[in-house]
Amino acid sequence: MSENYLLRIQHLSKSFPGVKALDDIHLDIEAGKVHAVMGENGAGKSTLMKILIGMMTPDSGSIFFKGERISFHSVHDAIKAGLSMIHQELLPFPDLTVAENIFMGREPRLFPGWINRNKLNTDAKKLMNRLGIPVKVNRKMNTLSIAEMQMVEIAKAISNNAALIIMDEPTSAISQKEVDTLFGIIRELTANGVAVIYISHKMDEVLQIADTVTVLRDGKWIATKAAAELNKESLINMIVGRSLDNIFDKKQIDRGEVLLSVKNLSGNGFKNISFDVCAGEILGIAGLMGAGRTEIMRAIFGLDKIRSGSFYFKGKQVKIKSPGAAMALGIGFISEDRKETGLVLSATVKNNITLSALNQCSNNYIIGKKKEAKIADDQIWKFNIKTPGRNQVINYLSGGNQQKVVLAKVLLRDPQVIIFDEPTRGIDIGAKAEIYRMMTGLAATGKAIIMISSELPEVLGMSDRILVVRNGEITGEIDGEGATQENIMQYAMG
Amino acid sequence: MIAGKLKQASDIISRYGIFIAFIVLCILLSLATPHFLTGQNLLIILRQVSVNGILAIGVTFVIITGGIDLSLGSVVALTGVVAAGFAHPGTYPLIVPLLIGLFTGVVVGLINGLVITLGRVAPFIVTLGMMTIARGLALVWSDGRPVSNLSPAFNFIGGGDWLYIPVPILLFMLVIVVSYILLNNTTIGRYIYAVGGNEQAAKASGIRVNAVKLFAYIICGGLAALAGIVLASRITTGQPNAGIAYELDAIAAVVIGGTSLMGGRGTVTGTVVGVLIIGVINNGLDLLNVSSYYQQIIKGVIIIGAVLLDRRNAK
Amino acid sequence: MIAGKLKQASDIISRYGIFIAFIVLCILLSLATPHFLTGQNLLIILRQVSVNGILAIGVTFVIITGGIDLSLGSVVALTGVVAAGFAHPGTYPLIVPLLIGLFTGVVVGLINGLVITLGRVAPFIVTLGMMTIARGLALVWSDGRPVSNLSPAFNFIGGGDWLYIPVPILLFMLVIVVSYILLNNTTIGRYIYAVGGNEQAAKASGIRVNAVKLFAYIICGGLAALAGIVLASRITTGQPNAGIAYELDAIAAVVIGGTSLMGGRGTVTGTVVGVLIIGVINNGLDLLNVSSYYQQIIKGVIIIGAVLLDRRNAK
Amino acid sequence: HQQTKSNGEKLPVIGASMLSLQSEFVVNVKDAMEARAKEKNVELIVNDAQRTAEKQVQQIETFISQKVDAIILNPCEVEASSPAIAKAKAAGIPIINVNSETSATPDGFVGSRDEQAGEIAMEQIAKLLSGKGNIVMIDGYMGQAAQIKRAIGAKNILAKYPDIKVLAEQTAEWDRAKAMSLMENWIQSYGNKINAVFAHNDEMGMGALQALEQAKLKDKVIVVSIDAIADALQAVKDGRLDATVFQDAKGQGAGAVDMALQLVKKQPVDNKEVFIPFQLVTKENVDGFMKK
Ligand SMILES: Nc1ncnc2c1ncn2[C@@H]1O[C@H](COP(=O)(O)OP(=O)(O)OP(=O)(O)O)[C@@H](O)[C@H]1O
Ligand SMILES: Nc1ncnc2c1ncn2[C@@H]1O[C@H](COP(=O)(O)OP(=O)(O)OP(=O)(O)O)[C@@H](O)[C@H]1O
Ligand SMILES: [Mg+2]
Ligand SMILES: [Mg+2]
Repeated sequence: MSENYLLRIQHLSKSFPGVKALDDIHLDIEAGKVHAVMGENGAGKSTLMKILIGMMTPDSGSIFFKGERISFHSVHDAIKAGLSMIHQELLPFPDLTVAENIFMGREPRLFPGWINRNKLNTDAKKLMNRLGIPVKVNRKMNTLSIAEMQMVEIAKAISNNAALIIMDEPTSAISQKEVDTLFGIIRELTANGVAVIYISHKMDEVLQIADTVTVLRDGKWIATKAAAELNKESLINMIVGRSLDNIFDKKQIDRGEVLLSVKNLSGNGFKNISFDVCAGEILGIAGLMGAGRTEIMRAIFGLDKIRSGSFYFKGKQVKIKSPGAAMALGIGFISEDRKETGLVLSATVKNNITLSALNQCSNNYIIGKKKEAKIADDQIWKFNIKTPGRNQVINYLSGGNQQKVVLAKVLLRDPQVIIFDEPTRGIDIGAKAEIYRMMTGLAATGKAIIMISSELPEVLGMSDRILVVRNGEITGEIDGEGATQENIMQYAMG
Repeated sequence: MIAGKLKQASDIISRYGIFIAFIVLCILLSLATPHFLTGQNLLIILRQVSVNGILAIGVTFVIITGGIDLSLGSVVALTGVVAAGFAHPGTYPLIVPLLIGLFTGVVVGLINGLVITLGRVAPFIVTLGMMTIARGLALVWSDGRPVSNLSPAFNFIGGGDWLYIPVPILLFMLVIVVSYILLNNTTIGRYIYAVGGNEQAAKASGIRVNAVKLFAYIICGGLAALAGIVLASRITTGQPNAGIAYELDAIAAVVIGGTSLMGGRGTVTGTVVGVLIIGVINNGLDLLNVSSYYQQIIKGVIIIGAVLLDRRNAK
Repeated sequence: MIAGKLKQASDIISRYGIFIAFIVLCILLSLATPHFLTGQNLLIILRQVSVNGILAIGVTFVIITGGIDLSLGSVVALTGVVAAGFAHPGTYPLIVPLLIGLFTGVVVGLINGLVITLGRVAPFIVTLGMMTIARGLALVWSDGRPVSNLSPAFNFIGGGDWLYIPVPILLFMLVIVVSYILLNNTTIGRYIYAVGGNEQAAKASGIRVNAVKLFAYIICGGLAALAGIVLASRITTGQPNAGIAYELDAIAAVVIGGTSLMGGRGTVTGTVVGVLIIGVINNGLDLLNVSSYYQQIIKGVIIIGAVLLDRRNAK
Repeated sequence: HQQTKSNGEKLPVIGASMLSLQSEFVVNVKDAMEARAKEKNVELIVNDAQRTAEKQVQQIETFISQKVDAIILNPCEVEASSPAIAKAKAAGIPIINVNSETSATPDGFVGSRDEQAGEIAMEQIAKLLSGKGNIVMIDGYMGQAAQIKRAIGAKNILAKYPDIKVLAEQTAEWDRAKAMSLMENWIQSYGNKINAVFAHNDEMGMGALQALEQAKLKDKVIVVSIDAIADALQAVKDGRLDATVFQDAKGQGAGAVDMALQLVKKQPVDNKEVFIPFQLVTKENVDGFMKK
């Protein structure tokens, strides 16, 4: 085996009931380099990584690390061998502190078995400072926002000085500011000879940070190229297998009546929020992590109580005390956090899709099974969700496909006002394009769309109007045309 | 994830796993004693399991929502003595003790549900408290003595036959069918699974989580009352100390049947199989006249063994 | 998200919530009867809670990992009769019954742990099975009769004083201190919380989840054995039918103390307060000569009430 | 909280720890004690040990710290309840056993020997079987004093009748429903081989009885049990239950209170060990017992 490769994967295959997740994959990783792995949702990226880190065992194939053949039986072995991984799904210990989360399994000790608390906390502080992550290390994990948790997970993966760090969509939950921080960290790591496997659906990021790019499709190896020879178009071409001319196919739709307006809304994490959104309009909402955008939308959807303020739907004042009330009015909410508020992971694809629209296939008491199945299949087809069937337990779908199920579920009710909170989080470029097309389509049919996003290109590309939120207050409103990254960031950072 | 994979694979096996365990058990017993596989004995087993069966199906609803009910046994006693108190010959028509008994159980379930949802107290502790409360009430109501001398009509519920089939069995069947439909073909049933699977998501889907939970606890209380009435009628007396530890057998049956105590997953059919397994063990060990001491050991081993065969309970 | 926020807030209140409940309870009792707040009575309460206390702390470990142990009561009986069997005067030195008793408990805990981790069977069902198995073993070992005529040395453990303090209390104190250190200052302690908080994440952090769970169940079994020995010594005999339903009081104490049955959260101090609350209720109601039927009702109400005051148990 | 007589002198306080106030017989004893305490004008504190010796020991400790004048103990266990007696004696408080014995000797005893109940019941069965036949035995909760002693009593008699064969012996934990199921199962495996049933208490006896009646076998099988609870007496009167064994709850309860008072008042107690014998109840003499 040639030594200049830190890691070699050969003829690796893995299948699940109904799916061949990996099919004769090979991959070579060099020390000190960033190797991006890309591919559509369900291509097999995470599965490949879980095999590397010892969470899954392959059906066949071989892995060589530092020249020796390895087969990890547990993550424990993998970590000892010098691998570490940022998982696509957050894996926090909710009731433990940030510091404890970071060093879980590798606590500094006074003597064997005895934790050195002071060192634990000071080390954690040092690390967070070095990485420039502004999160107090003695906070309980369950008080952090998703974005904050994500940064902690990054710090955790860095903290055990691994020779190879796998990053499975580390930026899907964070905004540009943190992305820059992360890239700083990656450059520092590679400079010290650490190899990084970087998984992302964001072209610009990949082109910016990667040395090599490997593309998978439906579990098969498609190509490996030097990032230098690639540009956005060719990259998209490799991934999707065809060219996507204009991802944001934004159409000009003239604004209709005001559908929803909010007056001086104050609540947990935000205060005196006022804005309108009209039929046919896409209202972008930008801001840094923890700005409180999600909280605002949760309140509008009746998930959280408000302290003061009032809602108007189609001009007349309404009370929104529960999600049920919001949905009855015709408001739909696509949550940023599919695991916590989006999906029932233990249930099937079908049951998730129809959960909030059972009235469409029942007399409100008895469910019409055939009708329900048809509705589910239609949605699966319409949103082209990769699943063995409508009765697959959703837990086993790839991250991106889970996100698609959330969309299918919410849109099934045909809401008038649709709130998209980070709608394309973890979604592949092809699906993204579909979702954008869907949004414009919805707008064209006179729906009002509110889109929270931490991806500035997306905000700029899709919005007719942009509100910028900074710690719980609207600090600026920009018209779609006039908007630039710069003026958005100005309002966002102040 | 690896767990996930195994789980999925096993989900397929498991759809049959516990049935297999049950069949194996029956075959072994038929080989061990000629008295097991007789029509009469099977009928007797069914009659013996009907009380635990009704309880187990009731608590299945609660467990799917992610809760638990430890007050079952005491509620059996309470509703038994209360109903019996109105069932003396020549006092009230049969319907009165039945309605009052069921009502008592429903009220207990309602209280459990309210404290759990509005009070936001762990179901385990609420129903544990209710366990001693209901027991106390049963003792107060009956002054610590059995309530006996009950009308023939009342005793018919637990002791009588209808078309050659014992009434308890018919009631058990009825409960099975209704519950099956409730959980599989109705919206409320779907909501029960959703609430147990992910409360947050259920809420965000516009489901009235508290109402759903209340419903589950009320069903559970009502069925516990039915079981209490059947038992009192079967032993022709309301016993304030009846049903001690019945909740454990009921919950065991549910878990053996593959319902996850984490909530979100579970089936009526599974519970029924669980109930039958426990019933067959008790019956078989008596038929074989295994000494009481060893009976307990064997029973425990078989229960664990049966579940080992069934991967649904993998955590 | 916001739920998280609320949780944080309540975590702060709750750190005191259950203590407040406890203080209130004590004040009420002192006003109700002059016999409550006497040094002698407080000592009696401590001695009375020591058995349940040791059990409760043991099961705290298991519950934090997200498990449960229903076999406690039976293990108390089993280890009691086994130890007693080696504690007849003039047979073996004191150390022998102690070690054999503890060893028995550890083995039971080990078996529970192995079936739960390797067999991947729900803890509820495994320990429920073990509950009847251990009870059966206790009956077999003792041939269904109390094992009496024990050496004075053995009876000292449960009945004797050391520096004017009853030995059971001293043992309880020791268990508290050691467990507190284990859970708060050692890595294994952290891992116990981690496994209960998020098993997937624990695996992903390279923690040997199964080993951690095994450890918890072994501790629990060992402490159950200690409790069994103390009890047998206190009543100067090994009772095969001792400890019935003790697990419920122990688990109740843990939950009252704010440990979540979902795992990942809980403290030794909380459990101790829970144990004291239950002990004080039992003692107080006896002092007030409340009729035993009403005692059960009141006890249930107080337990639920105490937890209502404590928001940690909010689900 | 102690009441006082008009002349200001304190009423004597008696603490009683009862085996289980969920058992009808024990409740009857308790009622008798309360009635007598009322007429003798003493304060009676009744605790329920719920069949756990540890609880019982705790309750005695509590009585001691309450400084009651006398203690009545209705023991859960022969050995396990004994420490309670030692503690009371150490505290100089007179303690009396009611209903059953402990290994430690109390200051007084009013009750009966459970072995005798087993003996009487089994004698009756032997008589009705005229010394020959197959029987099954339904035991109380395994390991509890009453279960052990009643079994011993029964076996003492069986030793005298080699022709009486015990087909099976199981516990039904004092529970009527459990006994009923057990009997149903036995009918399956032994059918009409069974000639007689001995149950450790009437609850279980009634359960067996009902199972036999449902199987239309009662006329072929003899059922005898112990305690003479209301149901059982009625059943004997109706000729369904062949016999039960009466023990005198009233006599025991009242007697215990009397003896306790004598000890409190330091009056001489002529007989510190009052044995109130069990009596066989059959169709012939049942009416006499139904009044009691
Ligand atoms: N535990 C599992 N059980 C069954 N099928 C699984 C499991 N894990 C993944 N799969 C399937 O394997 C395929 C690959 O999944 P994987 O998560 O690796 O895709 P991915 O490339 O990471 O997609 P995404 O970009 O959306 O994260 C998908 O079809 C998924 O449904
Ligand atoms: N579970 C939680 N518990 C307590 N505070 C929280 C929680 N989730 C979020 N917060 C706080 O609320 C504020 C807003 O959270 P969040 O990061 O979701 O806002 P956001 O604008 O939606 O950011 P994002 O870009 O992630 O959507 C932040 O200060 C965060 O720390
Ligand atoms: Mg992935
Ligand atoms: Mg957000």
